[in-house]
Amino acid sequence: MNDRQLLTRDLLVLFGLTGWGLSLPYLGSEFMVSMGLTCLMYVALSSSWGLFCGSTRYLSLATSAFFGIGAYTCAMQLEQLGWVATIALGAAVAAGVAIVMGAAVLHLRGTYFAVLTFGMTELIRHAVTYYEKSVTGTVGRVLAVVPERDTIYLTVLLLAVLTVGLSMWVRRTRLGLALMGIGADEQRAQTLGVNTRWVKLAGFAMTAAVAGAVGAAMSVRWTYIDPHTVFNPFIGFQTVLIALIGGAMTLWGPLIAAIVFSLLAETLRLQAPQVYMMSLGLLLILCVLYLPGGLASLRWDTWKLWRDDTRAWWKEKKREWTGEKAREKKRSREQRLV
Amino acid sequence: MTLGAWLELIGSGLITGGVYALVALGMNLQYGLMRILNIAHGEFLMVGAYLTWMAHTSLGLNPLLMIPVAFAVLGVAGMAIHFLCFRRLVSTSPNLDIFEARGLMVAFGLMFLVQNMVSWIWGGDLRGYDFMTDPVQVGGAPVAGNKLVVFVLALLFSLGLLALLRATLLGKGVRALMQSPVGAQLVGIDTKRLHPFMFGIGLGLSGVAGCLLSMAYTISPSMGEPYTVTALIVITLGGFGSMGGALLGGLLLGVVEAIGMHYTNPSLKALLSYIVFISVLLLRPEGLFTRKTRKA
Amino acid sequence: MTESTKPIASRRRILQGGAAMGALSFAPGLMAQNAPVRIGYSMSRTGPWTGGAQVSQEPNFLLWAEQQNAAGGLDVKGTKRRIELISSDDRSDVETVVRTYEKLMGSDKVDLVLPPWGSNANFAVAPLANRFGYPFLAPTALSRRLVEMKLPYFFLLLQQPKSMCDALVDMFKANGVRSVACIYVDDLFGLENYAAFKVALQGTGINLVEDKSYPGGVKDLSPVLRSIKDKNPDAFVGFTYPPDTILASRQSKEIGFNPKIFYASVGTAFPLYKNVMTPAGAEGVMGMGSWNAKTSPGAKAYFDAHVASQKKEPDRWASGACWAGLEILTAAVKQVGLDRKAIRDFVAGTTHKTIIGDVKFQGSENVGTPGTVSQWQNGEFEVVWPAARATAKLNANKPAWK
Amino acid sequence: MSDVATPVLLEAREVTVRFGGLVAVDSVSTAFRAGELVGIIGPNGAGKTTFFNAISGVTEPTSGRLLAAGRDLTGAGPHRFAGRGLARTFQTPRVFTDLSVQANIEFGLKFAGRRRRKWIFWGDEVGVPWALRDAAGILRLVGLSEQAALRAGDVTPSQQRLLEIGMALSTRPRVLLLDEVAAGLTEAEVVAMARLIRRLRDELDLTVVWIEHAVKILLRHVERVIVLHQGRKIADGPPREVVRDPQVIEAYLGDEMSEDETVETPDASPTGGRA
Repeated sequence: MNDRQLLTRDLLVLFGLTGWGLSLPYLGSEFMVSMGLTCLMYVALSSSWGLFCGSTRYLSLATSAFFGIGAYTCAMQLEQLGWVATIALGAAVAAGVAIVMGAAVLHLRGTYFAVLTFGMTELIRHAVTYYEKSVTGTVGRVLAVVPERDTIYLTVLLLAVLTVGLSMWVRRTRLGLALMGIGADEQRAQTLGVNTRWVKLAGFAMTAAVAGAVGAAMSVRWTYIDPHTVFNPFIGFQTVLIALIGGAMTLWGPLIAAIVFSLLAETLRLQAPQVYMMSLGLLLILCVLYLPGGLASLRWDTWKLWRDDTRAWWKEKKREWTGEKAREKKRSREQRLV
Repeated sequence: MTLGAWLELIGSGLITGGVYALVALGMNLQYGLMRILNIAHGEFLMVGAYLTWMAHTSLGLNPLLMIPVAFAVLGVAGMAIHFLCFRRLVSTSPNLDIFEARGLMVAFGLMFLVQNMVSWIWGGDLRGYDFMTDPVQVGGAPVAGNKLVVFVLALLFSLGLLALLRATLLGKGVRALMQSPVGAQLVGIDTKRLHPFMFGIGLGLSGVAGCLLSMAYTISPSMGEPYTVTALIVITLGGFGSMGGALLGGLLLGVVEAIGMHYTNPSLKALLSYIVFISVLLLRPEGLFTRKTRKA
Repeated sequence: MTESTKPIASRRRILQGGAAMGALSFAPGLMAQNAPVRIGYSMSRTGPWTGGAQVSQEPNFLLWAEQQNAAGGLDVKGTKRRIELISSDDRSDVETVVRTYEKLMGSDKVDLVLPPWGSNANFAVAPLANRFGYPFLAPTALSRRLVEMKLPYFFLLLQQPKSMCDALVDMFKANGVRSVACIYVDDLFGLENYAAFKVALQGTGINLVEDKSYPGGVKDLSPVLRSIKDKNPDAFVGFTYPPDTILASRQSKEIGFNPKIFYASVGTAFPLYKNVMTPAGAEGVMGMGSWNAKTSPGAKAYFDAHVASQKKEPDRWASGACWAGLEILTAAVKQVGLDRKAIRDFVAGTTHKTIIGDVKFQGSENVGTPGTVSQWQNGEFEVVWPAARATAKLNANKPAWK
Repeated sequence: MSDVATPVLLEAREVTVRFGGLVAVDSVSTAFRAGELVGIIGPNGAGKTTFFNAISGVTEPTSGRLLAAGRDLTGAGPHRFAGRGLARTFQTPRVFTDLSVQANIEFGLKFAGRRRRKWIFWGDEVGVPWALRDAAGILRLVGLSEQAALRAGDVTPSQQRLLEIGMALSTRPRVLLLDEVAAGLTEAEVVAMARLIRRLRDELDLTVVWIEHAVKILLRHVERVIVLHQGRKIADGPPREVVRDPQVIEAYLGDEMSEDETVETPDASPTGGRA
């Protein structure tokens, strides 16, 4: 497939999925909608995570920070500003924080970056707690006036579609190319004229804006928010997990993984809640070990490859156990002596 | 404040610091030596705590007896985990950066796996038991007996590990490995054997920490994460892979927190430790106590 | 010991109940309505809320269903119908709680719902339950603001901060306390109680010598306790969570901080406290508690049944409220059937007799149960204040830690 | 040395690079003029690559100044150097292995090589030479047209080296900095490489600065050579004069001026992202 065909295909898939998403509130049950909502939330979060962190290989654990910032913005401003403006503001504030945070930490790579973003998230959480406690005099906030459920659903759907669309668009622009270049060899990209600093900041801010908007949209479902729930690091962890298992470098990987996980979560949660989380962990480990490209990189060839690998390994083991190998070694040594 | 009160305050900070140092030991070894940032560290610590709690409440064993048991059980588990996960990672990762990132992800998976396995086996209740909580007078200041044990053992383990790494042949190999994995291979150090072994020791140490902490604190399946974070902060302060640094870092953090808490607000404490953590990472990523030797 | 098997065990228990039900259904009067009453809830079985949820809430739900089913089922306006509990884990995650209740009330259309654990979850579900018109009797939600939301279907069983703190301060006044130090956790629970406590202290002449907040999950409180010890207050008050309650107690013992009154909560009412601190160590410690087996014959029966069925003691505060809520629900269903509007009106308009005494709602708030103070005495968490509720005499001079 | 009229494109003034206690480059000053073909040689650990990293913006000098066409670029990021027409290659080819050969070239064209359309005229002062007008042209120039669609990770190492040069050209540079492009090549390939380099200079009018460990090849092709020793510049002039310089001979005594192809241990790791 050439470039244009690929684009058409992606657009068609996105269009079809959007249609499904739109019809859900009319066709599906109450429960389907709320499940769809969680699913869409993770589609948006992990797709946007993949957009920056996937292509540049900067492992950010700060998603929950931006999510929480969005949620708090919403809690503070919803009554004054109205729904759309609040979400936009949530995105803007999160992006702003991301730029400040990024300026401080984006020169560090790898584990340092991951650890720092995690530390920053905790710092923001504690700072918000402290601020609320000492200035506002309370910790949580109650969102008394909230929009209809369908409004929330459609908003999150729109955000998810926008995120996937954004991800598609960025991949076709210089920005996407630059992000990819940074992931492959940051210094080489620099010497080819990429202003990596700005590119990284822009990518990071984009990721944050989506997370902020999603946080703002989701917080109203909870009526009451406090730093502990909205800055919950597990929101970030889960996002990373889903993106990586799906394939953070790919466009559709995070989406596929988010859907798989929502289904898995609902079916397993009722029977054996711990098993769900355990399988999440196990899947991640298996993915990292045997499928570094994620679920989206799964092809028929992959199965074949695994099969061949296992066979070869088995053969080798058999040779070892039957003593064939030792004999061979001995033989070759004797030959050398001769 | 009187001098006595000051000493008492610093003493309590030192003891908490000892706990921090103990918590950081295993993680430090794993990251410093093998570049595996074991995010699941706190979870393994929790396993140690649960084993001890179970042995104490249902079998009536003395928790102190459980120290070697916890070490052995988790040590073996660690070697198994290394064999199953990290061995393959080492061979398939194209470079150290990618290995680190993937190792981190595997550890993430382990975190989810272990935490929920424990909650599956033992349930989510808060647990605890009473052991050596009577205060002991140390230089006029009362200190809980179990905390004192924790502190003394933290010191012993840190210093022991330090001595082991400095003085023995094994230590030479390990240190060579820390400084340059390739170089170590070149001079004939068998990384294939040493890696799983050291990973096992790392986990064993977290088991010991868990065992000791279960005497002083309540335990639950979700207790792990804060300890992981503490360990991270401590090894950042001390410099990744430096045993002495971690000990000093832990003690320093304990004292600073105690004094900070006394003068300001305990609520600020969390904020304070994260600020310290982040500024150290940004300004002195090689740790507070290591001399600045940036290699060309 | 093996909590994990509980969901499975409970299912088994329900099945057994079902079998018993099957046997009973030969009785002609009960044949009429065979369909079970479906009651749904979500509960934390994993994650940080598990500790509280599995002590004060879920065991009661299970025990209740077991008891009702053993008696032939829930009495719905004279017809006995088996209870079928539909429950799932919420992973201590608010979004999952919301989703579960949307499923229960919106898709599954269960007959009744029981509340989730904790203020956060209840905050999220309360408006939802109100929208769907499900009466909601929450035993573990504690916030003035939940009351202020004025949701007609929502009822709070636990005494709210104001009544608890008023009772505490009354007790202080009656026992000549001149000075008090307070620590509180940095969240809704801590802050609201602290605020109510300060209001209650106004005009009493009791001097608040120290007040400090701390973040949840703190590992060391001794510096704070030391500075409080230096100020030597008559009473110590901690609005703390279970791990911190135990930490504060242990560290007070460690540094030899022995005020006349040592009050801490949540967690003092848990059997865990006694197990961890040992009965001798817990002696004289006070906390939020509102009942024990001596409170009423009903309470005794409940206590014994809980121990027999769940293999652990209920806590002496929220468990009682939780059970009271279930009693109210049982009575309501008996009276008006499963019409949820009628249940709501019944709950709102009646003074209920429960194991924790009379419960009466004004808006969402339970105004029937007064604020109480309890104290560990000889291995039992006795209600000691107010006198009308007391199961034992107050000991206003706590012995030194043991 | 050179015609005063030809403009200086890149000038280093007392550039010093220090790593901790080690002085890798010690106060080196030099200038590169338009159209020059300059070689830089030096024994192992002389600081050649570090000097290169400094003048291409990869390593920030500890002190000293760098000027590109009169503008001060000291402390600027490598992308600014690339944007001002300074392109470089790396000792071990650093191509984007997952992209096609063609896409590797297009990368540079989209960043440092990007020009507004109206400037693309042959002979224009700030414009783009005909041979560099698109990816196909560059590929033809370096001789990789047939490999255009292959994955860059799948072509041979010597082809990767050519691609590396192609990538540098894709930034449409005025100064080309080549880091040991001939190392590890066969004799025939070395000759072809030297011819390519001369062509780049002659036809595209590029200034070429060429580091090579194998001194003899270099001396055969360059017009001016700079000798570094222990981080200091010890000679600068036409090859014939430089080889007679007693200081140079002494520096090379232990490290004979041979054509042996021993791999030079990198005297400075081209510092990863974290530093």
